[in-house]
Amino acid sequence: MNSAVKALVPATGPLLQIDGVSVSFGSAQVLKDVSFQIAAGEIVGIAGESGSGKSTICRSAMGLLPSTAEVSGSIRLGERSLLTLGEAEWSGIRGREMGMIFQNPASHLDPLRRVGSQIAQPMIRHLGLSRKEAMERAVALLDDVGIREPAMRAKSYPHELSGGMKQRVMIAAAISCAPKLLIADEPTTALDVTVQAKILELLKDLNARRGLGIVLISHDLGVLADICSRIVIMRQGEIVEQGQTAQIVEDPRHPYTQLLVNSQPGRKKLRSGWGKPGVQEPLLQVDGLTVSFPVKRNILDMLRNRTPGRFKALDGIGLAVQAGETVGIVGESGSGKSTLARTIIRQNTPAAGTVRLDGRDIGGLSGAELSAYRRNVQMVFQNPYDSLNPRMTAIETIAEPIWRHGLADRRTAGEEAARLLDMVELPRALGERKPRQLSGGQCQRVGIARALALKPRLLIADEITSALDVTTQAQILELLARLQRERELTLLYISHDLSVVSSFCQRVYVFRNGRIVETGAAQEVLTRPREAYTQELVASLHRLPGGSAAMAETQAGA
Amino acid sequence: MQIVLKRILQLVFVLLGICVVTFLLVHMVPGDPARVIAGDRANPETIEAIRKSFGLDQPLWQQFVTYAGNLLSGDIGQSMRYKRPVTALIGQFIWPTLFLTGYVICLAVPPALALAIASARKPGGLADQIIRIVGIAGMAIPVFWLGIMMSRFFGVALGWFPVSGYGKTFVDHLHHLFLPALSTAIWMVPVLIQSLRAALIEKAGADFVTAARAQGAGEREIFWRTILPNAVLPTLNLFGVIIAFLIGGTIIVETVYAVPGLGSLMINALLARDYHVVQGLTLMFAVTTVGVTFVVDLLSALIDPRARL
Amino acid sequence: MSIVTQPQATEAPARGRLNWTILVAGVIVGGWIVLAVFAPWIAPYDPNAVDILHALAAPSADHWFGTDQVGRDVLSRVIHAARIDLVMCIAGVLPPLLIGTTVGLLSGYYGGVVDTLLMRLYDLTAAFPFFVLVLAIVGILGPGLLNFFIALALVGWVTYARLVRAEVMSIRDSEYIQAAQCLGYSDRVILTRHVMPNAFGPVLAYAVSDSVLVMLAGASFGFLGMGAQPPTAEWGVMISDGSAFIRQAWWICMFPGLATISLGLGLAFLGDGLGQLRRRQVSA
Amino acid sequence: MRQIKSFALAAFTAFSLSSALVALPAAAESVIRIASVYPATTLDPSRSGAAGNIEPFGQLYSRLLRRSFETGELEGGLAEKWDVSADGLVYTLHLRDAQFSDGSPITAADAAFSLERVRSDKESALPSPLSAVESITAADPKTVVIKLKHALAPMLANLELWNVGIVSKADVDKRGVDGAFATDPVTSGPYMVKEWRPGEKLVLAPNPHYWRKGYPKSDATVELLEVAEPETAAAMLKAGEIDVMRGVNWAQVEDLKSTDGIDMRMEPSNVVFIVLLNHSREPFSNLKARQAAAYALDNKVLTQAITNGYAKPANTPLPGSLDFHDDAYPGLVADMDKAKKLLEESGMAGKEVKIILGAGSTNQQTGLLMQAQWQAIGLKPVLVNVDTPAWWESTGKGEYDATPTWWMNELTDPDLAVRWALCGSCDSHAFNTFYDNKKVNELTEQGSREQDPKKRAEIYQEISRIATEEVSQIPLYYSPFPIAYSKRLKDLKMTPAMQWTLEETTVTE
Repeated sequence: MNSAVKALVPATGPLLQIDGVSVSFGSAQVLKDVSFQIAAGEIVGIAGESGSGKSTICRSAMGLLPSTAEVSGSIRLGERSLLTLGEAEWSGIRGREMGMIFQNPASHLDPLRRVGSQIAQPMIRHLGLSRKEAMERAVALLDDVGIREPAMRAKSYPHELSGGMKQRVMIAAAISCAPKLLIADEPTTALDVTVQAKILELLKDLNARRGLGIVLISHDLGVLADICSRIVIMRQGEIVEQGQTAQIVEDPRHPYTQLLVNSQPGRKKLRSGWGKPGVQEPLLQVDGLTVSFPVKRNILDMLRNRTPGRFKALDGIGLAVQAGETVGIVGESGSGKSTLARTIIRQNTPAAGTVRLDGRDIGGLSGAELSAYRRNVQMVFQNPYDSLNPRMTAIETIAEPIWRHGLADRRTAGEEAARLLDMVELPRALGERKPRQLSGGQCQRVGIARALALKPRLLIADEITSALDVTTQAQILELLARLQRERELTLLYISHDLSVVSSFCQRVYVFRNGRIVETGAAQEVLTRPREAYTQELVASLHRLPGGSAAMAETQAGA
Repeated sequence: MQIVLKRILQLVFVLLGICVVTFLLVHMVPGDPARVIAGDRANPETIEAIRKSFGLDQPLWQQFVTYAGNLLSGDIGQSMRYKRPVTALIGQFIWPTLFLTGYVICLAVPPALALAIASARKPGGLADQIIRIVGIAGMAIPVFWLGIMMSRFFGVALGWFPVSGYGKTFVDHLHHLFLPALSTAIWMVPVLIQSLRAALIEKAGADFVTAARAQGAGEREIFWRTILPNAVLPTLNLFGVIIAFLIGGTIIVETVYAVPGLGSLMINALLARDYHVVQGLTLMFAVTTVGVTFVVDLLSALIDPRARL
Repeated sequence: MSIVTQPQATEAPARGRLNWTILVAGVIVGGWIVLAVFAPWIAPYDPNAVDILHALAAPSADHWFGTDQVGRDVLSRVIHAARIDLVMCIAGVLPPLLIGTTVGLLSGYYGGVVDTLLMRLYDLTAAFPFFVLVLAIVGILGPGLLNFFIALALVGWVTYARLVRAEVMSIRDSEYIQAAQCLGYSDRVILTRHVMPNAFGPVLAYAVSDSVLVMLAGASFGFLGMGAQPPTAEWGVMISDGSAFIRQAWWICMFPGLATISLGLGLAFLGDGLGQLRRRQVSA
Repeated sequence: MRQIKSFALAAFTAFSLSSALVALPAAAESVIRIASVYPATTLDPSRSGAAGNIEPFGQLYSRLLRRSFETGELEGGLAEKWDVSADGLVYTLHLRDAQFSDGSPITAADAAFSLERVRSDKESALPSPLSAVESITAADPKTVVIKLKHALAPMLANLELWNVGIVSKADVDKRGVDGAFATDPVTSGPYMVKEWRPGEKLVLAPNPHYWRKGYPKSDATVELLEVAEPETAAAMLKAGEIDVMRGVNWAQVEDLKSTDGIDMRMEPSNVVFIVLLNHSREPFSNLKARQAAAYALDNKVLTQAITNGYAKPANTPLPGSLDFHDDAYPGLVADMDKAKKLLEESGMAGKEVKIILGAGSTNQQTGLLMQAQWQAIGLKPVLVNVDTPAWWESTGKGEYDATPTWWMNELTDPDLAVRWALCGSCDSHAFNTFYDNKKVNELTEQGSREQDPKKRAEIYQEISRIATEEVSQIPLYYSPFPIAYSKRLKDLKMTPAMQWTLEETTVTE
């Protein structure tokens, strides 16, 4: 705590004051002496990576920790001390004076009840409204949080709404009783970037219109910097630094804050690619590629002998990747970017069009030729844990492709696997561990080592960092860039995050609904987007001020 | 609409399969219904004459064609032994079985609910441990052994309950069927508890429960309005399976307690090789199973909007 | 035998309870295995030695559990019966498990016609009253344990197939299977090395709880005269034979019943413990 | 979570409430309830000879002659008197005035029709009693004339059998065979059908038109209940839910004897328990092997063990209560050494013997003892459980080696018994043993035609001796019917021909 921070607190006294709070589960201490406060009408951000305790502190402020948690210190809402409250008193405060929204809106709404009634429920409970009045207000609130046709939507069930709409419903329910404080725990993490921007816009708007104090928790410093007046940085259960947004972002004092700031995607231009751009034959050539999936035929259709149309995941895609290039594919969920990856590794069969490697159509490969193709093209997957067989050790996983492809006997393959561990900067001792004993970043390194075991020429990376913390993400990207140079890889990098793609790749394709919207040099697309959709994507980026010159230019453009 | 059509299609397929399989199975079992009908001292000519009168002398496929033709016209056949329509026999024997099934449900569901709730309140607590062990013990007891022991103890030694039959009035039914219903319920309760307890614990930790709490809902309200409805769904499906199983699976308990229900009818018909009765009963059980599943689907759809199409 | 609930991977069990459960299960099941293996040395009498002059003798120092209707020692028969009943648990579960797992693997991984056919077959078997089906099959093949197992396998594999199929379908789409396909492994390798080991956990837990039901079903069929044939000692048969004499000789029924319950308990605890062990591994 | 607790409490209360529904008094009305393991399956007397049908047939249909319940002698039934021609070939029976349950008169046409159905209908279950008949005619409405192909000593007795009960020709003509006997047949006996719930119970009500005026003595309805388990039946009897338990297990006898209000009786019967041997295949196609098997079974010990001494060890394969039976004949006296020696000589030692066992504890017990004894002399016995239809299938096709079973003769005259159990040229294959001795076959025909009782006695004793020594079947014991009655019934018993004396019975409340 420094005096500068204290001075920021208005004279009327803080809305929420957290003093020396520690939380432990049995012998494990998850929060150590955490203190911060929030004034009425303020937006305070809490940033930190997984395990930093940022969610725990908010949940202790809401009294939502499991009963096994031991909490010490003091949390005060206005004049009231919260930690000593009984169950009934808590119920009177939650939803009435403090509201909370969560990361995954889909799982936080009761699937069995209409959203209107879920919004109305807190008002019936806290404000004593009749059911009818509460429903009327619920419709008004839905309108308020930007849902069109609110009267009709109020009768919908959660599964009938999109992710963004669900989060808006959560917000409507949380602010229904006009609380003074809203705690938002990673409210946009599960959403597409363009939706994320709109939700943040809504929060800002509510803050301005209603004077709603907001605690915004996020792993994304960029998001916080965009809308918070102050930021609290947490690591391993402790606050390492807090201060005004500008100070944290532009002049981080604590080394960890500095690391965090520098790890933000796009902060650092990575040097990737090694080939000479020019007129040579492309390594990978995709032409007019269309991939479609059958829409499930229901019995009514069957009876009427009607075949429903096929859903086109990819619709006439054409792209080319030169040897040594790093090409990025950007798009939101459902854009078809993963379908492309799966088609290249022959898990989807194209309805039309071709994929060619070195000019050869891969569609007809089989036997030895297919094996050779497998050795040339490899892929790293999104989910670090799910992409490794939970029953095999790291070294087994890495060695398996080597001996299965007959490149070495099993013993030699093991030695080679150990060398690959070195290469992805994992201690050899970790080789004996199974995935669940490794961290996410470590798993992803194992995944990379496995993909590289066959010495491929083309490596497809499908959202390989989206499940990782920013600092880990930065490390993995650096590793990838180094490996690309060392092993002369051509990279097809797939991500939803335009800033990562543009900082890491040389060329970018922007995907939407199975089509390519825009393509061009990475910097070009980021700084001067031509298409409306790309412009929207770029506008949705939350970037830290400062950074490279190019970034500054982007900021100005947005 | 979707569900209805799907179930009807399923029913058609299942019925067709059941018809063929039952027909073959029943006719392949050694033993001759004519012998059972005519009695021990009948001579071979008599037996042959009886076989002929039932068409049993025809080739199997021809018998099946006749049988299938009758089925299509809605006739599930006539008991060879009693010379009565199978439907009449089912009409006679179905009531004790239905009553027993309903009774079992009444005996099993309230304690299952109560115990599952008590158990899920504090997973791993003392109550939970005891309920779990007693439950597992309940599942490990062979129903027929329990039946024998209970009828000896409560029926014979203490004389509290009749050891057989069905009785005449409603109260009589309750009284006569108490032991059979109890022996079945003892096995059924733990199965329900296990399922409901797991679902309750799972749903109690669900995100939407946290959300409800964050909106200020009290624990009672959360339990009754949020956790329970969500937890009931998987148990409802299991419940459907059990009901179907009960209606078709009362053979042992009805044998032990001499309840004149469908299980007894089935055993008697099997022992007498009364082909049409066995086939008709099996068909009826199959239709019941599909029907119960259908009702469960409808109920699920009533509770869960996601199950509606 | 589709009535057993699939334990859901939700709760985080307390360690103490798990050890306790597995310990009890181990002691009971292990105890029965020891009794079964060393039955000829442990049992005081020949289980089939008829002594008609001492029929229906009450429990005494000579015959701890009394004698049955033809004078055989009930204790010796209960001990020897453990052999049959334990074999029943294994032989009644293993074939359906093997068949079902294979079919479930193939149908879950490849889908298509086989899969559709399997699901219809499942509908059919599920709609068939279990006892009627097994009774009819045993009736055709003739009574006896072997035929009982055949009938059980014919009926039981479908449940395993369905269970494995569901697991495989969720595993099939996981990224490590995609990775294995991308690495060019053959389907056989993927199925046996990558899919199967990960799909097997729930199957194993189910198999153990299934073995309880199989044992009870075996005893029930013994009770109906269609299981083990005389003079083989089997608990269900003993209960059935003894039930005619229960008024004079409760011990003939009582002890095999208690034996059945204790083995059933042991197996049920084992299934419970295994299920929790798996859940812990998943949640860890 | 208080409300959860109270909910749990409520549930438990409901649970324990329902368990508080303990014994309620049964409604007292005038009903005689008889429990039997044997099911009634048809009401047509010509169509079945199964035990569960024989009992009600006697109550529903009077025959031309009847047997006195007191003396057991033949006396007038629907026929008041009769004449037999000197050559024994023509029987003329004069009917009395009697009515069917629907009030219509019973005529000679009805009688002739009924007998003819039994004799010549293809589906007649037991035509053999009338096999010697050449023609049956109604000479006038009151006179029936039966002509025989040859003289038959037991002819009059055969006219008392349960299956030659008189049914209404008019009704069968009107409703057809299936219709007439489906649910409410027109009856000529003391009772008529009130309700039939197949597989559950047959309810009989007194027939107001019954020709024996004043009978049935009691106006109580009679329920013939089907109860499969003797244990269940015994418990019902003790609880007062039934009045008569047919087929008491030997093991239950002592207990029922010592129960207040229950009269446990051993009714004389024409029953014999035997072991069938299959003469059509090895090992028992061999005479010495059969003898060895017989010598190995000590039926004195076995009878004591299984029936607690309530039955009498058998000395021949025929029921001991039959006329001309020689009680002094020693039969084969058990001797293990002799058995071993005989088996050795037969060359059948070590042969597998398939013993099939029908349901029931007695069969199971007997099977176990047979197995133990035969194992001891060097055979390899294997036990297989089968249900009743499968038992008939196996024995009928000769797919077995040995099986314990029982049978009874309806009459004390030995003719039908020999035809059933020993005659190889009759339909029965000597009760599916495929025993076929020419001498026995010849003697069978001789015995039925012989009118002189003394000569008949010699013939039947010779048949018995031959069959016993050649071990057609292994005789076990002569069993009475063990029946337990509630003491509220007076004058109810079962005759050796398996007929209840219900018309004589009175109920004391």
